[in-house]
Order: sequence, then structure tokens, then C-alpha cells
Amino acid sequence: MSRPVRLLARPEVGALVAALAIFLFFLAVAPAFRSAGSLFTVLYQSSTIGIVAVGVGLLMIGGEFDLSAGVIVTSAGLVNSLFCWYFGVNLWVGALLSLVFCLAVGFLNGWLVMRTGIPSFLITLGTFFVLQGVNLGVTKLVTGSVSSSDISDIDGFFSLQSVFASSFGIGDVTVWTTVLWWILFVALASWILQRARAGNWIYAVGGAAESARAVGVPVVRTKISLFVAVSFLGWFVGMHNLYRFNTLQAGNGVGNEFLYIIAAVVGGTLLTGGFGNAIGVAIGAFIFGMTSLGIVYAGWDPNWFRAFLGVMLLLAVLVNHYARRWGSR
Amino acid sequence: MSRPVRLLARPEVGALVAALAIFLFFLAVAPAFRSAGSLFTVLYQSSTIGIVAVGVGLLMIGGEFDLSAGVIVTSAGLVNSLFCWYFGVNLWVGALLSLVFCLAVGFLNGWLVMRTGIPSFLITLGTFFVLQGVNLGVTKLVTGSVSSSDISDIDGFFSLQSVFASSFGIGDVTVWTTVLWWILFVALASWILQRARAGNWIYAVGGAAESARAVGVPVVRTKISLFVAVSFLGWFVGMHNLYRFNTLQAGNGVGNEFLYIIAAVVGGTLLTGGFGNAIGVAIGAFIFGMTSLGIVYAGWDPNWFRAFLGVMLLLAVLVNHYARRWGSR
Amino acid sequence: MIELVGVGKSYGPIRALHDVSLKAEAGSVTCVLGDNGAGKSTLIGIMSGLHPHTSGSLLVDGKPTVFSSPREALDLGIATVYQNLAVIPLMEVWRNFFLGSELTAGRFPLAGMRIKEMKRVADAALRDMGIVLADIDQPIGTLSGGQRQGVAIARAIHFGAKVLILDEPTAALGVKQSGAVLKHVAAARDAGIGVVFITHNPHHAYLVGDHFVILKLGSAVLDARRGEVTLEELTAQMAGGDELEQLAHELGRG
Amino acid sequence: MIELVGVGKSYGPIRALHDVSLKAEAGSVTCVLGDNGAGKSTLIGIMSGLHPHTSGSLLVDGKPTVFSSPREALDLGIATVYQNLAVIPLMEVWRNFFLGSELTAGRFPLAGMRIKEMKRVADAALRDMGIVLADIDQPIGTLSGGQRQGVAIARAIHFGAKVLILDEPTAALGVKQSGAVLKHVAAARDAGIGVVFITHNPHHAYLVGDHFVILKLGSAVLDARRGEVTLEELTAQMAGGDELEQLAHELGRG
Amino acid sequence: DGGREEEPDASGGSAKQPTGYTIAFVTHETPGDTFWDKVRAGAEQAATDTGVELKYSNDPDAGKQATLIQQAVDSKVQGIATTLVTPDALAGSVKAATGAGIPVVGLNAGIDQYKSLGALMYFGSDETLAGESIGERIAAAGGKHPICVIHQQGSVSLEARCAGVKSKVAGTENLQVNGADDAAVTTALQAKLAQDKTIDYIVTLGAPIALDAIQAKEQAASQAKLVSFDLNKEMAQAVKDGKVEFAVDQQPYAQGYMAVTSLYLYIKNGNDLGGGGPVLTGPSFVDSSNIDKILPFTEKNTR
Ligand SMILES: Nc1ncnc2c1ncn2[C@@H]1O[C@H](COP(=O)(O)OP(=O)(O)OP(=O)(O)O)[C@@H](O)[C@H]1O
Ligand SMILES: Nc1ncnc2c1ncn2[C@@H]1O[C@H](COP(=O)(O)OP(=O)(O)OP(=O)(O)O)[C@@H](O)[C@H]1O
Ligand SMILES: [Mg+2]
Ligand SMILES: [Mg+2]
Repeated sequence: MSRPVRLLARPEVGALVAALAIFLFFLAVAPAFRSAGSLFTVLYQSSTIGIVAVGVGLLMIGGEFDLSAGVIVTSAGLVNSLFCWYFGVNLWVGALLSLVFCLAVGFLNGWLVMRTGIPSFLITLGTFFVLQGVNLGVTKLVTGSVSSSDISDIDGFFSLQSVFASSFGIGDVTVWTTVLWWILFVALASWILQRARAGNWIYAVGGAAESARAVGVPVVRTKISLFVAVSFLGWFVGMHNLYRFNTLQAGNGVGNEFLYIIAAVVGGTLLTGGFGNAIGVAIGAFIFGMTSLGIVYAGWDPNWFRAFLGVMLLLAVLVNHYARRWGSR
Repeated sequence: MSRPVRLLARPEVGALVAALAIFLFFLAVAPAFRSAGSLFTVLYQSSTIGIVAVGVGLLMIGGEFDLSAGVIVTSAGLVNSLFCWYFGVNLWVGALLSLVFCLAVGFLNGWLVMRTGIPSFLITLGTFFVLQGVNLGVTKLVTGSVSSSDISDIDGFFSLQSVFASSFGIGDVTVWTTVLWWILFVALASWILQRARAGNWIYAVGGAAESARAVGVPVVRTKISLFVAVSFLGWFVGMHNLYRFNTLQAGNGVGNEFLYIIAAVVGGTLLTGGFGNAIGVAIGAFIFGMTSLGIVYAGWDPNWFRAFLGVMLLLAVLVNHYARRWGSR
Repeated sequence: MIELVGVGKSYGPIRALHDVSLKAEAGSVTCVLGDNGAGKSTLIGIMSGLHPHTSGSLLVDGKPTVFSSPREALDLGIATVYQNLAVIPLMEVWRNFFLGSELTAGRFPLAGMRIKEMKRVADAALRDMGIVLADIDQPIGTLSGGQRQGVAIARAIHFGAKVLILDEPTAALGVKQSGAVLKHVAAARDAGIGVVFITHNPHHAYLVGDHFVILKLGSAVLDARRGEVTLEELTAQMAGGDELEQLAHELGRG
Repeated sequence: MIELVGVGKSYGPIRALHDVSLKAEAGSVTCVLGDNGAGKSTLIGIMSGLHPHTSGSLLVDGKPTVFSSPREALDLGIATVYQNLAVIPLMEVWRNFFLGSELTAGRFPLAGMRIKEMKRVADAALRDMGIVLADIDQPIGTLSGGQRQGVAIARAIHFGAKVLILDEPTAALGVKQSGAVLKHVAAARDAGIGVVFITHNPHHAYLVGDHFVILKLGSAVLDARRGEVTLEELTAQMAGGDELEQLAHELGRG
Repeated sequence: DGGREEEPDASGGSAKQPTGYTIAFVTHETPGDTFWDKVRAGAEQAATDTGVELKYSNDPDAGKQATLIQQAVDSKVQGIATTLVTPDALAGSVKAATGAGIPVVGLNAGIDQYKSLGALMYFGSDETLAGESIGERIAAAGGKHPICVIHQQGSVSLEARCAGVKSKVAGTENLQVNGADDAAVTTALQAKLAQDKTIDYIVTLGAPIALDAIQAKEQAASQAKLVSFDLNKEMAQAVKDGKVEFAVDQQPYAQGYMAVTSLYLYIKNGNDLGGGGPVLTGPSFVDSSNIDKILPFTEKNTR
């Protein structure tokens, strides 16, 4: 009975408090952390997690999971890279093809979940495995190795690079445009959730799908759209990775799906759906990026890395939790 | 409104149908699969997953997750091995110490979840990271490398080996006693769920914790006990690994937590709690063992391994789902 | 407007409804009464598109129809207040009120909602029902059971189109709120809306009903117009006796 | 047996209950009436250990007590039927019936339950309430709303100890089932049990009550013994008018 | 009996006066790998010996490894030693480092590309070459059908090793196992040995996997011979006992040690090792002929 009371507080408040605490902590213990350059390295790292995490957050608010969100990033890059390398066509063609592929995977995920009624956790676990295998198998088949070939000589590389993987300098600080894209996607998601009709529907299908259906919300369409949105954002980061690094390892991306979920949950999204917001998810991604790099900036023994990360995560969650509870008093 | 109807069917029926289908499939495509030796290899592999999965299944029926269940297996072995190696004491002492340690971790997981009200997904994700880091850090500290030292010369090794890691031959087939232990644990869990009062409580706290509390079910005690049970089974498998392989890699066990959850869910456990049973979970573990080894027995291209696994998983889930639905007609 | 002819519905082996005929006419109130488990909610579900019937036929404006989703029924002007599926607990009251029928600033899918207006309208509609909230922004899960039901009813009445279906709307309500609901039912009827009103309370039914159907174990056992039945008969049919007086007598009070 | 003295309860900034006093006495029925959101369920929650009160004191057999869980209240012989927390939908009916009070073959934690006996007892107790089920093994989520409520009541009455608290038990029930519940309430009272009975229906209240408390916005506005108040007064207090007749007049029916 | 032997400080040598240099050491280690543990041990010993401060970090994901290099640049270290397993992916970060005037040394992987990336020196073996040399020995011994056990899905360096073996023995087949679970490795190998009785060699790519393979061989009663990459104490013993035919060592300790030392010398003294070419630390074969000499070193975790 006390849950609803607690939920009166906004989801991102706690995450913000936790983020601040962690930020101050690393400022204190890691001298190398205290520079604009470091901050933007952290922001860049956060953005590569955060862009997909926004989509995963929306999906979780809508009551579903997507475990294939990590590997689809790699699939996106591979489809583009392998296709264009094999057939020698302009990279824009491959990028478009990759987009279609990703949207199709997202649609398939959503359609299977809605059609069969099987939990999305299982369906997307299946697509996760399949994509992982296909990434490896196809890359091996096409290039004979487990990484894609360098595509920087193929037509369209530089225009695509400037869209997806450019950076600019302010003083001696490098700012990657992914950070700006991230902010844009978060703003858009926030707008949708708070102000658009679609946002209303997302909260409703996550909070009580049957009730939502009963008042005429198009549950199936809303949920499938969310899966497609996750795939789209995965494609976007996939493009970034490809055009920043030129080659991709076919085995990459595995494990990131949990980082997205962690970011969303640390940011105040309810695992069971129906509650959360985009800014919270962004702060969650920032907390993760800050922690994982902060430990390195602080120069701590990497053998203990995971232990530090775990303690940080627990602290963030606890601070978040109590801050929110306190805020609802 | 149609969910309850569907749930009329027993959870393990669908899994059983799926298991049979996969079994027949591999019998058909993999000649090497058609021997008693292979069957027992599969059973052994299934048992190492299945023992912990039974606990995880009970926990999920009780409405919680434990993501630390994979690494605690390694922690259990390491505590025993490192302690006895460093101090040169009898291994039985270490095994007991390790048991106490594991139960304490399980208790801590459960206590934190119940005390703070934070989802177990997050709390145990934290302990997962912490244990992972501590495994590595402490092993390095104690042995100077990232694997534990060989303990087969220390007192008590052979008696412990005969308890946790012995095998016997029937004809030319090796039967590992873990398979028998697995059956025992499944039977015990089944008994508890179906016939003991504790089982009633497990279903109730998973299905609607607030309602259960209202009629006087000790929700906190029940849930904490479930976390402790998972840790106990993790300890058991940890002992098996230690006494079968003598040395342990400090980084091992990561990723298995999801195999346990997969086994439980494929076996018909509801992700949201309140529904499932132990035999279903056992069948789920068997399906996983059969699939992962069946692919090898069939001699398929290993690059596609994950893809096959994914397709099998999806098929198992689908067959399970439709069989159960059909069974409730 | 909407008519059921010999409709039946089974959940797997359980036959919840069998050969029921019913008609909702413009400007009239059809009351459905019956014991617990008689199949009233099941009947409602069919008319509102929640689940399809398994036999018989459903006519909308004379045309046989099978709804595949509540959206279709809503689009045909059939608004429903459900017994169990009232609201989304974690969502704000005003969002719940407008859910599925949001006021947007344009037809563009991402068009903003007219939030201020929505809050104002929701608040007014609730006050109209006698529900005064300190904060229209609070999650609806924090309201009391009756208040929640009230929001659902206010919503259906506000958006009420040609047919309004109410599944035990007064069960969780106090005397005053029940009165407000009955007044709204009457107002809807007078506005030419066809109302289907499900209730356990023969008194409430008799206050507004034009037509009475009593279900028993999934079949209609009484089907009468207002003139053909008295409150006493209705009560007797429902209870198998003289109800309150009888009970008072048994309990030795009164 | 159980007594509230000046009890209050706030949910964060929301003051749901304020300075309420109430007494459940052996062999008597205390009725609590009030509008939606008046704080009735909140009051119940305090007496049954669901949530602690924030001011005032709760006396059990004269001793000030704060329950930290419903188990403690149950152990002191206080059984409750909740408005929202009735049952676990996915569990079988008989398991729900005995939940928390299972019959076991011994005191050993893993001792088996006497399943056959439990099914038999549950079935008998439900039949007693007028609920006849085809299959006592079906998940309780498949029962109708009223049937579910009936199971919860049957359970509380079956295990009913010194104090029995009922939160709107008759709201979802038909006339016949309501009668059965009222009869059980009377039987419990005659057996010397102290009953606290929450309802919206002054008629139901007057049929069994010995003592009446009306809540309004969290405070008690009327507190009278049976002799001191008539049904008409009760109804008037609840509705602020002559209720049904008045309404019938307004609606132009009669 | 058994257990830890009390021994004097194993780190050997006392710390020198600190020089004030900080060197970042970035690898693609998956946490908890015995091979990388030795690379790191070597690097740390070198740091102690030369008095520099070492900052070790690792991530198997190429993009994250690039971020770690960037992070070292942010921290304004004096030198960076990094593995170059995915040279194309790391090129940008290495350029950023050299652009900021930080010397970079490559190790372990990237023998063909280190120069074009702007790294000064390289210490390591060539994975493909190492695989080829194993393949040659198998072929010479009459092996026709080896299986190459990949214990980490999609790892570039492991795949390169197997590709090397296959280039010399055409019948080579790869097998994927879950390296994080000994029981899974053992059963998968058992299954493979049962499926194909013609397998005559098992090539494992890490010492712990070789130990699991010994068990699998026993279980499956297979006559296949076992050879392996890398070395540790238990594996050295297994070579001595004849359970492992031979092991190929690329001397990870030396890779780590040399990378740090060379950076130190370069910063302090402008030295350039290798004469403009890579310095090879392997492959070095460990078999019955030289195991007695090597065995003691493995006990100290330096080989
Ligand atoms: N999803 C379902 N699966 C199986 N049986 C169901 C389901 N829903 C309802 N039933 C059964 O159908 C019958 C009619 O149920 P329904 O909910 O329509 O009754 P009702 O008249 O609305 O009762 P109440 O007055 O208690 O709300 C009951 O016997 C119930 O057990
Ligand atoms: N968990 C909660 N958080 C915040 N406010 C609450 C909570 N529970 C109840 N309230 C508020 O407390 C007041 C009293 O609620 P309560 O449920 O006790 O009313 P009630 O008399 O039982 O109403 P009904 O007859 O509709 O069941 C209401 O205003 C409600 O909004
Ligand atoms: Mg109903
Ligand atoms: Mg109430």
C-alpha cells in the first residue's frame, strides 16, 4: 500500500542526487578526473550507452525488455560494412539497408511478443542468441575472420563519418557529436513521454496493459513501436561505431544490453513497467559512464574494478531510493 | 482476462513436450547422440546448471531474482580453496567456512531486498559485481595469480571429492553423482512446493506479496529463505567444481546466472512470480544441456553455435507455450 | 443500436453464458441483474469488445459484428465502465481520465497534448460526480477504491457516446456517490443514450431502469419491461424471497 | 478487546484519519460507515496490522500495542477481510483459503500439509457461504469478483477468532450472498466474537449493528449505540438527505 | 602438507627511487585471464625496477579500449603501452596520444600495423605465426584432424591462432566452448570427441582450458594428443607428466616487462629497441626436452 505514495516523487530526483554524490566523490579522489577533457571523455562514454538506453528505458516503461539491444548495435554495423565491402557499393546504400534490417528485427521482436504472449525477456533472449551467432557466422563467411574489413576507402565513408562519428574541439577538449545526439534523443523521448499522446499510451501499456486495451489504447501498436525505436537507436550507435572505428569485431556488443537496463533502472525506471522517465535514464547512463571511467582515472587496481563498480551501483541505487522516498515526504 | 485460463495447465507440460521434441530431433540428426554415454554426458552438464536452477526457480516463483547465483558458485570454491591453501588446514574446515560465507551472502541479498524495498534485480546485480571483483582481487592477493592453487595434496581432499565430485561406471557409461544430487534436490523442491506449508507461502509471496502479508504469511522470512537456498545450492555446485577440477579460475561462473533463469523460464516459471514448479525447471535445464551439447554432437559449424542455440530456445519456448495452451483447452 | 441475439461464451470448458438476448435502445436503460458468477461481466465484455462471443450474434445498428478490440467498440460509440479494469494505478488522475481519447494540438503523431485543458476538464467532470481532489496530478492508485471507480465512471460519461455500459458502478460507492451515478445514468438516458446498467441492487435498478434482465448461471431467467414487473418481484427474483424484511426477521432485528 | 483511542494516520502529506475512537466488544457488531475516501480502509488497516498509526493509541485487551505485521494481529485473534487484498489470483482456491493457516501433519517446517482435509474443509466452508464451485483446484483468479470476495469472507469466518473485521464485504455481492454474509456476521456476534463491519449500505448496517460510527474526511461525525439512532437518521447522516425516496423523486420515478 | 610454501618476497628486487614517470598500460584482457595476469605481472615488475608509476586498465571491447587510451591521454601520462588487437579501431586514439606528444608502444598483437599507427616499438609474437608453428609440428607428427578449442566467442586473437593451425593442417576444425565454466568446457569437448572419433589432436588456446581437456580426454577415453598455447604451473606439470604433448609460450611476462622498460628507456634516454622492427617474444616451445628448466619459473607466475 505504501508503494504509490513513494512513487509520488519524480523518478529522476534520486538518480540526480546519486550522480552528484558520485561526481563529487571522483573529483575528490581522482586528480586526473578534474579536467574538461576527462568530463567529455566520460560524456562520450555515457552517450554510447545512453543513446540506446533511452530507447530501452521507454520500452521498459512500456512493460517490456529487449535483450537483443546490445548485439543489434554490432549487427547494424556489420550489415552495412560487410554488404558494401563484399559488393563494393556506396556505403550509404549499406547504411540504409542496415536501417531496414534493424527496424525489421525490432518489429519481429515486438510482433512475436504480442502475437504469442510469451514474455519479451524470452523472445529477445532468443533473438539475442540468433543475432550473436549470425554476426559471427556471416562475418566469418564473408571476410574469413571475426572482424569486418576496413571500409574507409569505400565511397560515402567521409560523409557518413561526418554524420555519425564526427567530433569538434573547444579549446583542447574534444567533443563527440554523439553527446549532442544523445541530448537530442533524450529531449525527444522526454517530450513524447510527458507531452505527446504516445507517451500517455506508453505509461498505460506498461502500467496495466489489459486496462489500457479496455479504454481503447492500441496496445499492440504501441509496444511494437517501442521495440522498433530501440532497434533504431541501436542502429544509430552501430553506425557511430562503424564510422568511428572503421572495423568491427563480430563478437562485440554482448553484455551491453544489461548496461542499458542498468542505466534505466538506476535512473528510476520501474522494472515492472509503467513508471520512469527519459531524463532519469540519461542520468543513469551518466552514472555508469562516470563510475566505470572514474575508477580508471583514480588509478585503482583493475582486479577490483568489478567490486568497486558493484559498490558504486549499490550506493547509487540506495541513494536514489532514499532520496526519492525522502522527496515524497 | 484470458491469462488465468491458460495457467490452468501445469507449468511443466509444455516444457516436457519441447524437451521430447528436441531429444527426438537430435536423435535423428546426430548419430553420436544415440548412446547411453552421450545421454549421461548431457545429464551431467544439465545437472551442473540444474542444481542451482532449482533454487533460482523457487526464488523466481517467490517473485525475486538472483543475478549473483553464477559467481557465488566460484566464490564458494575459492573461499574453500584459498583459505585451506593459505593456512594449510584441513579442507573440511574450509568447506564449512565456505558454506557459512555463501549462506551469509544469500542472507544479505535477501535482507537488503526486503529491508530497502529495492528490486532484487538491482541488489543482486550489485552483489554480482562485488563478488566478481572480490573473487579476482582476493585470489590475486592470496596466490599471486588469478587461479587458485592445486589443493589435491591437502588433507580431506579425497573424502570431499567422494561427496561432491565422484562418479561411478555402469557398463562403459560414467555416471556423475551430481546427477543423483540434482534429482534429489528437484524432488525435495517439488515436495516443498506441492505439499509443504512453505511451498504455499512461496507461491503466495510471489503471486501477491501484499495480500500474502495481509493473511499472515511471513513474507520477509520466506523470501530471505529463498535467497539463502539459492546460495546453498550455489555452494554445492562450487564444491563440485573445486573437487572435480582442483583449481578454479577466479573469473569463472559469470554468465551462468542467466542460464539458471533461462532454465527456470523455459521450464514454465512465470518471470513475474507466483507460478511454476521444480520439475519444469529441471526439464528447462535439461533442454539447455541437450541443446548446447546436441549441437556439438551433430557436428555443426561452431561459428553458428549461438544462432542454433537461439533458434532452439525460441522453438522450445514456443512449443512449451502452445502445448500448455492446448493442454488447458 | 446494439443487440445480442442468443449469445453464448465459454472459457475453455467453463460455459459462462448461454443463449442470452438483450437490446440497448436509444434513450432507455436496460438493467442486468444476477448473482455472483451469473455471467454479467462476461456479457459486458462481449458488448464492449473485450473478448469475442463463442456463439450467437451481436448486432450493431442491425449489422452482425464481432469486435476484435475495445477500440472498435469505442469507435462505434460504445463506452464502458469495467468492474476490474478501471484504471492504471501509477498514472496521474487526469492522464487516466483522458487515456485513449487525449486532446492533442494536432493530428501529427507526436503532437503535444493540451495538458492544461485536459486537467481542467478532468477536474470539472470529477467535481460534477461529487469527487473533489486536492491534486489532479496524483497517481490514481493513491485514491480510495470508490474514488477510483468514480473517475472511471466520470470518464465514460464524459466521453459517452451512443451506448454507455456500466458494470456494477455503484458497488464500491457510498449513498451520495451512488445517487450521483444514478442521476448521471438518468441524464444520459434523457440525452438519448442507450444505457446498459449492471447491478446487484434491485432498488438502484428500479430507480432508473426501463427494461430488466435477470441472469442465472449464464442464462436469462427474466426479461421484462418496466411496466411488467414491480420492485418487489425483482427483489424476489434476485433473492428468492422478500430480502431485507425477511432477513431482518431472521436476524431478529428491525 | 480492541480499542482505538484518538487514532490518526497520515500518508506523507495526506491526512487520511484524524482522532478517531472506536471499540470492538465481544458479542457486539460495530458498524463503520462513510463516504468514499472517508478513511474506512485506513482505519481497518491499523486494527489489522497492515500499517501502523501515526498518532493516538491502539489498545488490545487494554494494553497499548503497535502491530508491525498482520501476523501479529492474527496471532492475537484479529481476523480481517480486506477490500483490495483478498486473494492470490494464481493460486488454487483451497490454497488461498488456508493460506497462512495451513493444516500440517506435524510441526516440522517441511511437514506435509493435510491436503485432502484442506480441500474438504474449504469446500464445505464455501458451500456454507452459498458458493458452490465445480473445482476447488481452480486458480482463484478465474472466479467472478463476488465469488472471490466470498472465499475471503468464508476464510475469515472459518478462522475467525476474537475479533472479525470486514471491509465492505457485501459490496460486490448479490442480494442472496449479502444475506448469507449478514447471517454469518450475526452468527459470529452470537458466538461472542467482536465484529467490526464496514459498509456503504445503511440498511445492511442497521440489520446487524449494535454500534454505529460514521466517518467523514477522516473524523468521526457520529458515534451512537443502536438505541440512540434510527435507520432513517443513519441514512440521512450518510447521504445528507432522505436518500432513495428523495432520489426517486428527483428522477421522477417511484 | 601441501598448501602454500612460505617463501620470501616473490616480487624480487626492491623498489627503486620513483622517477616521477607515469605509464599507462592498456590491454584487451577479459578480467581474470591467467595469460594477462602474467603480462601484467611483468609490467609491474618492470615498473618497480625502473621506478615508474604504472596505471593498468583493460577492456575486451575495442571501442571501450579506445576510450581507455583516450582517458590515459586526458590523464597526461608520460607513456602508453597498449595491445593493438584491433588496429583499425584503435588508430584514432593512438593518433590522439602521439599527437599529444605521448610515446606509444605496442605489445602482444598488431605486429603488422603498429608502425603505421605511430607506435614506436612492438613486443610480442604473432598469433598467426604461433598457430602456424603449432600446425607445422602437428603436421610433422602426422596429425590430420585437430580441433582448435575457442574459449571466447568472437575473439580476434584466438581466431588468429586457430587460423594459423588450419593453414598448416587443413583438417583443423574449430570448437566453441564457454570458457567461464569448467564443467561446460569438459562436456563440450567430450561431446566433440564422441561425435568425431577421427580427431587426433586437441589444440587449446589457454592453460586452464588445457587442464579441462585432460579430464575430457580421460572421460571420453580418447587417444587424441593434447597441445596448448600458454603456460602455467599446472600445465607445466602436465607437460612434465606427458599429459600435454607440448605448449607454445609467447612469454607474456616478457611482453609486459619489455613494453614498460622500453618506454622508460625511451623517455629517459631516447632508446629505440628492435632496430626499427618488432621484438619477438615467441613462439617458444615447451616440451619434455626443456620442461625441467622452465617448471620452477612457472611456480613464481613469471612464465
Ligand atoms: N477468465 C476466466 N476463465 C475461466 N472462467 C472464468 C473467467 N472469467 C469468468 N469466468 C467464470 O465465468 C462465470 C461468470 O463470471 P462473471 O465474471 O461474468 O460473473 P459476474 O456475473 O460478473 O459475477 P460478479 O457479480 O461476482 O461480478 C464464473 O463462474 C467465473 O468463474
Ligand atoms: N497509500 C496511500 N497513499 C496516499 N493516500 C492514500 C493512500 N491510501 C489511502 N489514501 C488516501 O486516504 C484517504 C482515505 O482512504 P481510504 O482507502 O481509507 O478510504 P475508504 O473510506 O476506505 O474509501 P472507500 O469507501 O472508497 O473504500 C483517501 O483520500 C485516499 O486518497
Ligand atoms: Mg462481474
Ligand atoms: Mg475502502
